[in-house]
Amino acid sequence: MSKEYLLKVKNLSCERNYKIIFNKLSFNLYPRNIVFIDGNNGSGKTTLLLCVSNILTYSGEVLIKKGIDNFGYVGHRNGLYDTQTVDSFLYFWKNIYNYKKSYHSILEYFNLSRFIDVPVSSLSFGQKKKLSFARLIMMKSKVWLLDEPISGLDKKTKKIILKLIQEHLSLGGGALATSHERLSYFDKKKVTRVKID
Amino acid sequence: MSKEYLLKVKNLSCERNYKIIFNKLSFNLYPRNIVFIDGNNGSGKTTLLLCVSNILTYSGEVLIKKGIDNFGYVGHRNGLYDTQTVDSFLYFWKNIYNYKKSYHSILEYFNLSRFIDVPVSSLSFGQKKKLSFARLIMMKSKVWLLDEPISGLDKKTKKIILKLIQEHLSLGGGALATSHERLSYFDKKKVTRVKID
Amino acid sequence: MLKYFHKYANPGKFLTLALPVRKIMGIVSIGVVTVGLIFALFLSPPDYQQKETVRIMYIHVPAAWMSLMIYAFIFFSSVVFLVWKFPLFLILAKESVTIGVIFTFTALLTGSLWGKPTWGTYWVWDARLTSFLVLFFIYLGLKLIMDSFSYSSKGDYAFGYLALIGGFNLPIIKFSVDWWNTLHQPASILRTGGISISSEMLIPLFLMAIGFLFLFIYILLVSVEINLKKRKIIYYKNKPDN
Amino acid sequence: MIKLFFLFLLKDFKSYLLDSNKSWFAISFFLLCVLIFPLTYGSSVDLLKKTAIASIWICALFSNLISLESLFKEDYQNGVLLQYRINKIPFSIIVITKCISHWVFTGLPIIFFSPFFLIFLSGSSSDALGLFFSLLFGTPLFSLLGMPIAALTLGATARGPLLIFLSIPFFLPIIIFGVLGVNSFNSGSYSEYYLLCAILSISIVILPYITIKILQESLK
Amino acid sequence: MIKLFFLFLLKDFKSYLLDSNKSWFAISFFLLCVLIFPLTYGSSVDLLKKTAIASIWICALFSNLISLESLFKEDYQNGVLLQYRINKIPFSIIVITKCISHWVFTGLPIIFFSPFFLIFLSGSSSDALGLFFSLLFGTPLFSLLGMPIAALTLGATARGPLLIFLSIPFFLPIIIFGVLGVNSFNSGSYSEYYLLCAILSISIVILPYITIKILQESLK
Ligand code: HEM
Ligand SMILES: Nc1ncnc2c1ncn2[C@@H]1O[C@H](COP(=O)(O)OP(=O)(O)OP(=O)(O)O)[C@@H](O)[C@H]1O
Ligand SMILES: Nc1ncnc2c1ncn2[C@@H]1O[C@H](COP(=O)(O)OP(=O)(O)OP(=O)(O)O)[C@@H](O)[C@H]1O
Ligand SMILES: [Mg+2]
Ligand SMILES: [Mg+2]
Repeated sequence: MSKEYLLKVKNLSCERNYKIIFNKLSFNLYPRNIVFIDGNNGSGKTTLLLCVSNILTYSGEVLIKKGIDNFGYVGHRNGLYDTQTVDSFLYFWKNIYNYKKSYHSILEYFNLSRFIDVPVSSLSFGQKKKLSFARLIMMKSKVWLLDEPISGLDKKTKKIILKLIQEHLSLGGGALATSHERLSYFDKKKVTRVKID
Repeated sequence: MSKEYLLKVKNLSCERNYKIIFNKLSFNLYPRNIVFIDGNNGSGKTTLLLCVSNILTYSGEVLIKKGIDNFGYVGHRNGLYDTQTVDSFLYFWKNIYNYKKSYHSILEYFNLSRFIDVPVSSLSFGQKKKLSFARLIMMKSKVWLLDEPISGLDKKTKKIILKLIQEHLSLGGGALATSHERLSYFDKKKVTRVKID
Repeated sequence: MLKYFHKYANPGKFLTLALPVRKIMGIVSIGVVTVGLIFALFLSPPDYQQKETVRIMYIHVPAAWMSLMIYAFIFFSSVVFLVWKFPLFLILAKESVTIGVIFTFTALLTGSLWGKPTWGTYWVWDARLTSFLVLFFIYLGLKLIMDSFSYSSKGDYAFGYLALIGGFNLPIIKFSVDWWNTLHQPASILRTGGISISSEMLIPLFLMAIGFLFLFIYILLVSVEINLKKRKIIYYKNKPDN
Repeated sequence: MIKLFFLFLLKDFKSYLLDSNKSWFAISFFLLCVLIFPLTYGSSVDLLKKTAIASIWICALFSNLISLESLFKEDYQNGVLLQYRINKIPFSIIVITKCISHWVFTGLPIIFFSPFFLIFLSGSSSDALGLFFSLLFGTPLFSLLGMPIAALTLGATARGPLLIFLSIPFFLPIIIFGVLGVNSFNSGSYSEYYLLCAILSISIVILPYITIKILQESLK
Repeated sequence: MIKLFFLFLLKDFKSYLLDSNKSWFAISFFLLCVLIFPLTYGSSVDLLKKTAIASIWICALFSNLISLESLFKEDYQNGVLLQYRINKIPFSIIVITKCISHWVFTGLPIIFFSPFFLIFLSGSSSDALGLFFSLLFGTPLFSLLGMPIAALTLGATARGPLLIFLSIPFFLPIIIFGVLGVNSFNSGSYSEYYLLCAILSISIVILPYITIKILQESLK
């Protein structure tokens, strides 16, 4: 078991603007498992995700399983062009990720089909977030980095997202998630909690 | 009682991009009371707040108590300049709102004192949100419009914010809030629920 | 080697090491510049062509050399910072900028004052002068970018990379006189074919150059010391209170 | 209200002076221009002399055009404009202070430095007074005309191309009358100045009002 | 990898052609310039003739300067750049396609239209070939040099002015050598062209690489 980790974080420390954000964190992410990162506002959850994806410089080790060469990400900034329409947004990323199927079923799934010709700037907050999940689905990455995936979503959508993550896990993927809401949805055995203070 | 409303909304309908978002909403906001706007993503909660503050064109009536000539607002877009430091941000709004006291106690309250010289762009999501609440406090408006006030905040901060709203209500103010999280904090008798679908 | 480097790239170590150097440089530089000035203004002969105006040379040439040298120093410090991330080198580079601006301005000013009697004009747009003016602007740009990222380490990298990109200008300045026929004098001292200038002029010139160099080192060390001490204050202020 | 006005003016001024290098903008751009013209025209003094006024006007136009883009953009994007609106801070104050500070930091430095640049470029100061007056009437017009255009571009999907072509016809007459005005100033004919003045006074009355309306619309 | 390259190129081209005003920007700016020069220089044909080349170069410089600001800004602000990085989409592709599309929509139209403008301004086409070559070597340099500077200033206070101030020193030599090159082209001396070529070839190798590094740094 210990050999087939997706992600192995050992003694990770990070400094931003000459301030130490966290010190010597260690945890592993195994397939079919999810790691919850817990901590107060400003404790460094987002920073941790950025360290794992090698955007910030850190000290310590982040080992990624061979063959995994990208991460899926959903965060506060959605990565949407305001002037793009939903359709052209999805079409662009579909091509980038080489997603073969049609994305209309995804839109259906998120209840966004009506908005296919609407520019992103006229979507509501939750709808934008759903769009960035649509991109995540098309990407088919093994490891998902989710920065407060369900904040600002309604109950139904929350459930959809949690089911989505569950499915992703059941297919052998893993996820690193932060959230201020209780996520009691997942099997306790599959959950690792990491506390930052 | 019926005469001393802060806000009286009657048959409010709103159209955006030639689509009707909601139709004939009516509710009253009394002092010391809070109105919760409930609805799924994209149902028009944010739109309703914008109608009430007369930014969008609407049909129907929005009556505001005489003497109330401004609203406090906290929403998804924080209204912060990325390059401003926390100090200069607070100083600017303090002057605009003619807030006489020092804002250092507010910073203390939100546990942000350490960040006084930090530019807003290097704050975490929650810290930015707290800053926009700091502005709200300085404004001393009777009516608060809160668009998902506690999403993305940690437990302790959520409590602080709820207490803040409670205090505001107990001083005779009123609030219009949207949220996807349960807000069972308030006295049931003081809460009006408005459902949009 | 790198380990040794690491030891002295440590700001604290650097300060203790630099203190005696700073004190010596302070005294020596003032002495050398004074002697150099006496030589340059009174003891050296006037040029047979340019008469007394040649004395501008003793300011102009060392100042021009210094501005090129300081930029080279900034360039290499920035590279070291970008590659190995030693913060000390960033501080060294940043503190050199203001001194560089002053030397560059001096060289520009004396050069154009000298140009009037010798070339008949204050300014021409030839390769040497233009590229040197560009150097001046790059210095100013470095100065500007230092203030444009308040309290953020992002600015450090912006500074480093700008210094890196600006480095292309140095060889252009240096070799502009060889590659194009410009009005400006080609190199007569720092060149491959050996020195071609009389020793009576060479001595004060070198005295001034060495004096300027020491002066630069002195000012740099002082400002680095101030910077490090200020940084410590900020560091303690920002330390998370447990 | 008046207090608020001065507050915003102060804030805009401060944001030009302290927070940022905005105040350098006009000057640095001007420096660039003034360098570029002699650089590219070579050492032909004659040429420089003749083109000096036009060059200065072109610089004025460009530095205005460039700084216009960011006039309301940041406030709009980060939600500050929305905040003002909900807080019922009158947009008139915001628009007027923005206009004034924009002019003070792009137009005024240009006006102030233009005589020096004129001398630097052309070597004579005979046109300095004419240039001064033409810029004095022309640059506020740039700021005033630019404002509604800048407000229009906020959140535009494809309004852009239209927009630039819209702004050209507005800016061109100013620059033409400005340059013509200088040329005929020494011969004692001021008709271009009167015209600029007339446009200016109409603009001062109408354009801020239109800008306010456009800004309110942009938040919808 | 190659597929991704063409995808991004296509996307950038599309974003220039369809979504926004970007593609019109350079041309319309150019148009504005070319209109302004004859208008401001009055009817002096002689003057126009002599300044034609320099004017065209100045326009090229300005339209490049102006379009630089938006080069990486949107991607940076809305988080798309972060998304690319986390998805491990190579920044080399993004930078190179951005550079190519920037040049195709600012440099290329200028090169293409410059002979017409030259004839329009100076009435003769004798310098057209020289101008063509000098712009051919010079405008890619504008794009290449502008890229790292645009990336450097992401997240800076008062980015626009800073950007312009920082690009001045790097753009100056290009415009000087460009104009000098045209002037000496007909006399058979090509030294400026060789120099531009040399700088260009070095830049093509080094600058995209530096830009990638800077962009990665900007996300920190
Ligand atoms: C504003 C105008 C001028 C500028 C920007 C300028 C710039 C420079 C620079 C950068 C150097 C150092 C070059 C090197 O180390 O290879 C230098 C050296 C020198 N300059 Fe100038 N200069 C100017 C005007 C003049 C004038 C008018 C004269 C005298 C006719 C002059 C004479 C010299 C001499 C003799 C050297 C030393 C060259 C050597 O021996 O290596 N310069 N100048
Ligand atoms: N871009 C940045 N540059 C420098 N420091 C930053 C930056 N972003 C955040 N920080 C600092 O790093 C610390 C951790 O920030 P981070 O965004 O990781 O917090 P977080 O745990 O995600 O909080 P939240 O729950 O509010 O999102 C904070 O103290 C913040 O001030
Ligand atoms: N700027 C806009 N222009 C046009 N239509 C818009 C605009 N913003 C939102 N809409 C549309 O109006 C409807 C309501 O949006 P609104 O933002 O009010 O939803 P919401 O209830 O706040 O949702 P959420 O919980 O996701 O924030 C949505 O269907 C959306 O597509
Ligand atoms: Mg976070
Ligand atoms: Mg909403």
